[in-house]
Amino acid sequence: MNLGSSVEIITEWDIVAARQLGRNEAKQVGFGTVDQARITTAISELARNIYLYAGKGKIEIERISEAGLVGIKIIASDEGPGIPDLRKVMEDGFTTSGGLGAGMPGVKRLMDEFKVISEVGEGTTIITTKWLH
Amino acid sequence: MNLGSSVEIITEWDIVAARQLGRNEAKQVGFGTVDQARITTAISELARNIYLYAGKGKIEIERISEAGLVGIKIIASDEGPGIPDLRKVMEDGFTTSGGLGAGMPGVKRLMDEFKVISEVGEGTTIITTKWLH
Amino acid sequence: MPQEVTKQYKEIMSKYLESQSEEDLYVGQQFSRRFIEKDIAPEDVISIHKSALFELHPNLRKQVWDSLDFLIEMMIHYGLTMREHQSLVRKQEAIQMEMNVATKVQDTLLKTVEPDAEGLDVGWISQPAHQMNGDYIYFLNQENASSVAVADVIGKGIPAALCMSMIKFGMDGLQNENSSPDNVLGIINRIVEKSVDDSMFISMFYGKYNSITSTFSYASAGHEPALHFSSGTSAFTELDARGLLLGVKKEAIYDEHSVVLEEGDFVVMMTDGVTESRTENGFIEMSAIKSLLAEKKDESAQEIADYVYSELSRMQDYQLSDDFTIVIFKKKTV
Amino acid sequence: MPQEVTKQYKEIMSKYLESQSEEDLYVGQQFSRRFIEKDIAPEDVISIHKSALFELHPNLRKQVWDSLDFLIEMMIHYGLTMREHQSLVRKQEAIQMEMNVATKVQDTLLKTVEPDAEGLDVGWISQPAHQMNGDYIYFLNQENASSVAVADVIGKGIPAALCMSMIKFGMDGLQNENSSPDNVLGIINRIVEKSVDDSMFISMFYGKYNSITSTFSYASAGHEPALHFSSGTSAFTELDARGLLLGVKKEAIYDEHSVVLEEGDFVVMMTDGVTESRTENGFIEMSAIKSLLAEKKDESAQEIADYVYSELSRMQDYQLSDDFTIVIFKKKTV
Ligand SMILES: [Mn+2]
Ligand SMILES: [Mn+2]
Ligand SMILES: [Mn+2]
Ligand SMILES: [Mn+2]
Repeated sequence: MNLGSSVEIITEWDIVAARQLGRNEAKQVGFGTVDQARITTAISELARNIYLYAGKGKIEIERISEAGLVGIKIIASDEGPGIPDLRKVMEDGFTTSGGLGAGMPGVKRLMDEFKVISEVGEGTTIITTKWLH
Repeated sequence: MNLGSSVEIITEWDIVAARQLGRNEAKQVGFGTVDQARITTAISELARNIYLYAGKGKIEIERISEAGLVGIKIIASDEGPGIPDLRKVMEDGFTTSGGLGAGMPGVKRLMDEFKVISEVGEGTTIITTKWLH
Repeated sequence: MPQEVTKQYKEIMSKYLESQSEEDLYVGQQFSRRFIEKDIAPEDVISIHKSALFELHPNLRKQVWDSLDFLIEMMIHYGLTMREHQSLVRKQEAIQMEMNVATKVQDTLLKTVEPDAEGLDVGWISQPAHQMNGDYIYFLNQENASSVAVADVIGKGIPAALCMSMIKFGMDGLQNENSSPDNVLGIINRIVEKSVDDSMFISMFYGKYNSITSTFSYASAGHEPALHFSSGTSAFTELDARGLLLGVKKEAIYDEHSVVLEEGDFVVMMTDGVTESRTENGFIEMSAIKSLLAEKKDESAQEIADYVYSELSRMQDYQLSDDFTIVIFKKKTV
Repeated sequence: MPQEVTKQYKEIMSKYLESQSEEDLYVGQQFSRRFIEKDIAPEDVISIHKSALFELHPNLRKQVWDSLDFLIEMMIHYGLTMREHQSLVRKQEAIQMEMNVATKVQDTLLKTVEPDAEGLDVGWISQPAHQMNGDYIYFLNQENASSVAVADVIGKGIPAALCMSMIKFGMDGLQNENSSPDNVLGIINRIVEKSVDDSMFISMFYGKYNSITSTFSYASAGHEPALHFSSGTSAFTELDARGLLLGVKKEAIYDEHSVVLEEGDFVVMMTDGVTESRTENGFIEMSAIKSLLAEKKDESAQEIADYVYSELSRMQDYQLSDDFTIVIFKKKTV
């Protein structure tokens, strides 16, 4: 099963569109109000990073199911400058320093699974999943 | 000017009485709802420490004014075991370890001024003040 | 609380109450980040919320206002946690700065000079898993002989730094002495044994290249075996020698062995951070490491070392689980 | 969120909405601490609050529920801050454990043996302002001579520990050599100068007591002067000697002076943590320190040291602003 759709992120308005899509999908999957807000916030952070640091990119949202569990998967991708030091970006406290990858530990905390693939000069893809418990 | 009154702390009920007294006084002084809650919480922590670790003691609450400022002063005193290592008790993170002096950094944060005098075997006195800004 | 904040909060919430639009939530959430930056506690947020709601809808039932007062009370300890957090963040920043200074001092204090021996090409890399490195390389340069000690010291941070300084100052004292590997390990072992308690162990490999005889002699204190690549057979041989970890026993004896290097031969000394590289699917096989080395057999010692590091680090998703050190002694082809 | 939590929250809040009593707020606040212990985020609290209020008063106006949804959104970043806090607390605990190990290792590795010279009574105390001590005492024991180096090393933590190890291993090498104070400082200065960069300074006082001649000879590398108490005149004399801080200049020269100790005389060597003790009202006067020393002139060297520490520490409200070290050499009365 693989339902979902995507939003191109170019303007700040697109962040709101991605949030709206994410919240709707999360509600469809059956997440409660607080988890809807968490998923939406994660999307918001990812979309803002694209908007602020890569210029443009895409947020894809999929409803997923696996081994009897349902959940939501977010794929954020851009062809921006990439992240030179992934080890650093995932550290706590880096959040405050702004710049590319800001708030990544936050997104990781809001969701259940988190994976980032990045190549300098090529772009970044972040895949993050939350399961309905 | 020096208005105030005091509550003996022997049972858990007395903690509530001290809180009530503190909240009333704080309201009289002119503190807003949130600061009333903060002052009350500080009193609550101090009274609980007396109740839990010293057995009995006293909370005195005074309205104070100085150099055109008004505020509230709380004096918590007991003749309990005293605090062997004051340096440690005032450190953050010690909060979680429970025991005598637990939550002291919290009380300090809720109020503006904080002073502790303690002698092992003699007891402890804590004087803490909050000014209306 | 500044009036301005309540006013803005009221405006944003008022819009949301009219439309329930995602846009208002986005604006509100961005606004809430500024609250955090300005140290506005969660109980203050509830209070601002209450004021704003009251200005917008003064006629809501009394329970609404009372319930918000109750909520303020519930939030006080959350506010304390947040303020404790800010103090911890500052502490952490101070520690970070201290660590940066420490790393710099350690680099200066424990620095060692790469040998420049006739006919020998030396390459090395040493990467910490976290900020401070617990692996240590010390080069000893004497006439016609280039030696290296590769050590993995116990723990990290200060204990590790102290162990390294012990090795460094011990080795410094050897400049004009007999530097045969078994003798060196014996001397360092006695210094370590004397200075540290029983819980502290250091593994060390000591290799010495004699540029007149082209002989590589070595001894090991419980360290990873080195690898000898023979350019003639294109095969690897393990170079291991019996010997206890440093600091265990005062009178420990270290075996010494040696091998003659032919042109294009190289010896790879490593710490267990290399041989025990781990991926999600388990340890990386020794054969894989040998393949990487062999691929670059015709490059310089430094290029071989750099290549092995970059490949193994990639295979581990850039997350080293242990400090990673390689030293390569390669006999130049003339 | 467990149903049970919402149920209890509802009950407590329901009571509060009926009576607005302080008792209910107290119970509620105690309950909120358990929330924090159970990692319940502030946005969860708002959600619990909303459910409880809905169950109690389902007919409140729509704006109430919408405004609480808005509030949940406002709290998400507070929740993140709180979770980041928990991770920092764990980090901090790990660092604390590491520091405890480090302190232990440092103590073992840098330990020094108190001299036991004929006719000499030695007392000392060294207290760190924070966990790791940046002051260092090293005793050197030779036949008929007891020496001590009192050093204040730059910084703290790892840089300090490394500086100390430099001093220690440097001094260890002096066991059988000429230990005259000017010579010792000259040797240590060269080691330090070679090993550290220009930004690192160490101050050191070196004192040597010859038990045959009862002579105390000394040299100083930019360190606090020592005090000589004469039992004959009951007066103090400063013992100072010209010399640069260690590590500044390779060929620094250190002056050496000496004084003969009479029975009951004592020499007090200190770091600036003693002489620059600060209270709310400014520095503690040197005369006050001399008075404290004089008060205990007839006690053992250790008792004098302990007394000065306990008094100065009390005057500073138990908050040392710098590491505090005193070493006393007292000529025994026979
Ligand atoms: Mn290690
Ligand atoms: Mn290792
Ligand atoms: Mn110092
Ligand atoms: Mn000092």
